[in-house]
Amino acid sequence: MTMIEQLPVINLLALLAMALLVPLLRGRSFKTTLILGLCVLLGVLLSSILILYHVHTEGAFYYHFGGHSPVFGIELLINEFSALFTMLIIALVTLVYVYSTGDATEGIGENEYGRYYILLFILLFSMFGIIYTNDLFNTYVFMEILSITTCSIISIKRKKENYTSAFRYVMLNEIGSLSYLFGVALLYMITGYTNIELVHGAIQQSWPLYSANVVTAVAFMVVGIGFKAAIFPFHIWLPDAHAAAPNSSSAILSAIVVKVYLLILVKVIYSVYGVTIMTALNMPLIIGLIAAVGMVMGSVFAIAQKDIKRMLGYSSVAQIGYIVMGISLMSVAGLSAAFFHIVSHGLMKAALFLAAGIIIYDRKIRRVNLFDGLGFQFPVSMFVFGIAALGMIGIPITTGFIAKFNLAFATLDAGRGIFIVIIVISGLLNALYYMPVLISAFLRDNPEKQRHITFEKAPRTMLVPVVVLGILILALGIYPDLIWGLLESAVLSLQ
Amino acid sequence: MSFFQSLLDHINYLGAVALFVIGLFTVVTHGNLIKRIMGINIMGTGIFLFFVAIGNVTGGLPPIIDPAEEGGTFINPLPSVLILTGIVVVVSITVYSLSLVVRIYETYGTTDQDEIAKMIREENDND
Amino acid sequence: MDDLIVKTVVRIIIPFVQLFGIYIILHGHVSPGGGFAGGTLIGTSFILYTLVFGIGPAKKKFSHRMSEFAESGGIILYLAIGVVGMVVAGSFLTNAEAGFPLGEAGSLLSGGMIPLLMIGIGIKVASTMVTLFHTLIEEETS
Amino acid sequence: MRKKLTGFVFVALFAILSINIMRMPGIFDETAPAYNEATRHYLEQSVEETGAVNVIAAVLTDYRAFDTLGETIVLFTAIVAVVSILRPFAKKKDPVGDRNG
Repeated sequence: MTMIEQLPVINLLALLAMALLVPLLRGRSFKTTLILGLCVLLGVLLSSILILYHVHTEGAFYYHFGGHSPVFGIELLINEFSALFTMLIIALVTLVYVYSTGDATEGIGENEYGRYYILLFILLFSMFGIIYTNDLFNTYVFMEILSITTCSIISIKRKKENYTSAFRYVMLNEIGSLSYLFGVALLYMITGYTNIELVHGAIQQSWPLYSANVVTAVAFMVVGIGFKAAIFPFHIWLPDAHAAAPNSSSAILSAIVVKVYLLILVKVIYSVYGVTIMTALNMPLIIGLIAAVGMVMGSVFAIAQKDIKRMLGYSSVAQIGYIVMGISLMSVAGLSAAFFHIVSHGLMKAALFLAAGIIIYDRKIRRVNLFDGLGFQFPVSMFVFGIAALGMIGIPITTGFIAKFNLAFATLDAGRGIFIVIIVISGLLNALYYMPVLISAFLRDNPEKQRHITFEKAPRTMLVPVVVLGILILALGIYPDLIWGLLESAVLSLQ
Repeated sequence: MSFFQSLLDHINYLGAVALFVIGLFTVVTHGNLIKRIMGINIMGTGIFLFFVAIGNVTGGLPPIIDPAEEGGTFINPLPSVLILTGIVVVVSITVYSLSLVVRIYETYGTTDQDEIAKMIREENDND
Repeated sequence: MDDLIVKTVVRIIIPFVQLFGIYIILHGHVSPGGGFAGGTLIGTSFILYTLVFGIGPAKKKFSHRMSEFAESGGIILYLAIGVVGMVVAGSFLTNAEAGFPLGEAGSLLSGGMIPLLMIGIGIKVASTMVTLFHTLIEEETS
Repeated sequence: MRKKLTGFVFVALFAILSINIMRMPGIFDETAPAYNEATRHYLEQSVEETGAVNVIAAVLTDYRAFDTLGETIVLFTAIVAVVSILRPFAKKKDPVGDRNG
């Protein structure tokens, strides 16, 4: 076992050790905990890049726990797919972490800071575990850690509606997890394995014999992950949950945690069942319809929202519909379009939430119609908010346009041209609720009738990540080949 | 005759699925928060019964292998291990949601969801 | 609940409950039971003590500081054993190749790292139950 | 009326599930599909490989020890979550400088 192959577990241990260290660092000032946390995050980012480079050159490798063979032990599979997405997640979380030093602790009690960062590091640990592991039951355990940490981040602020939205989130999330576990049980019944590749191998021959098991398992797993990833009919908890959470954590929840569940959906559909079984059960059409309905209805609900964070929550539901549409096309082009949209939506949604967070942090306003003339008082954050909003609509030079463009092409190749109409409609609906915010922010004048630009006085640690996100959105929009090659190889490594 | 025989064979699974559906019904339809937590526990128990029923071997002994004597049929140990993990998960989810109910009761004075929804609607109207 | 009979009976049986819990944890790899079951037993004995003698004296028996230490202690013990396996035998959580003495099967000192992990789990489960119970109880009184 | 409707939906769900369950393999002996070489390995080799007589303890803490690590972390998260909700303010008894919660 060379040193590089130990890195994934070292990543997991580093994140876990940091989470355990925070309560023990109680004596020293809080600054040292923050700086130590940043070092751990940068270290994990560096090692993720190293793993990605190693996997890109030497190919995927396995990590068997306890030296046992995968038949009766647990193993991690580090291929292009898992290396790439762990690197992207840690990069985005580091950006949001730098932002959160200023804002996450707003609205939380004096001695809460430590608890927020314990939960943040355990959240990261479970996301890494979900993407690395090659075992279905292990994914369930990490999913549970992810849902408990997400719920407690949502309910950490001492506000009334936090508790009710967190409670509804726990209930629906639990239904999702237990349905996923029911699917795993059904697969275990006919194969005897919980290892993803072994289950895949065993199912290929035996599924006509036990078709009842496979059909029920597919249904329960897709519905279970649908609950957790807030795919349209099961999204009820998302807007309240993301509105209640602190600003920086709603960025993490909306931009990253929801995507991790979609990555599980991709792993389940492509690695566990495989394209042949899914097309035989004509699941792609069903998932495609669910996605199409989600794309349209998500945007329709977003239009009616008054609170800016709930509006962003509903727009997340619509964008998840795009990604699920890409996944349902069962083609390399479709999946790489879905992966590109995962990355671009992650950047855009994080930028939107962080930019809105600066305004909420400073002005304590959340109503959409009170955004008049803020462009002059918050030029930097409103400008980045504008770029990200244009990206969501799909204006050419942003990464959103590239994502929608590729998705449209992929639907054409897959022979489902009519979904392009849905993509266009959804794009227009996005414009319907993002444009008013931009117009009122830049064109109408604010209560103080201020026309000259005065820079907002938000701390630099909050402004720098927002600007970096804005630059990334434009960079990926103009030159998408930056990560397109990596995404393609990630898709091929899944087959 | 063969239908009753297969019914008898599948009775464990049917019981597990019945528990799962009853738990789902309780979570979805009941307004009282505590009843919903109980529904989640019933669902969890249903799935764990299903898992253990998979590993059952008729006439199988618990897998404590005495190195002296050979042979003996044992049940499949893996589902029981997965259940040990699953039970702890459902316990921690229940504790978390109970502490949420304590806080909700403290702020709203009731654990009935419809009354809470009414209170929230009143607050939204006047602010 | 300050009834004298209950107090004396509880004061007598709690040590035996805890002893039985420790027995279950230590014999986890030889007889049914193990870290989870034994930890629950010990946790219940503390909860029984809190119920009968109230939260004040119970806090002295199982103070906030000690519960904090027990929680992270359980996990740190678990991770330490895993890292030993990683350093010695190259993969996380290895048992036999990592030099843990397997001993003679069936005896108390057999099983390499398994009893150590069971003790780690036992501490964790016991301290979790007690801390959660104290948090819920404290909530009413504060 | 709504109650009857949802009741009917769940009865229908149970009917569909039980029909599917009846078509699933109901074999409870060594020939069951779930009783494969992994189970045989656990039952036969686990005593030599791990030295533990109780196979479930061997599987729990040796073959699938990573699951149990995830388990202890679920417990740790549950404590942090409950404490973050129910112990909001620094208690008089606790040291006031308790900044890390």
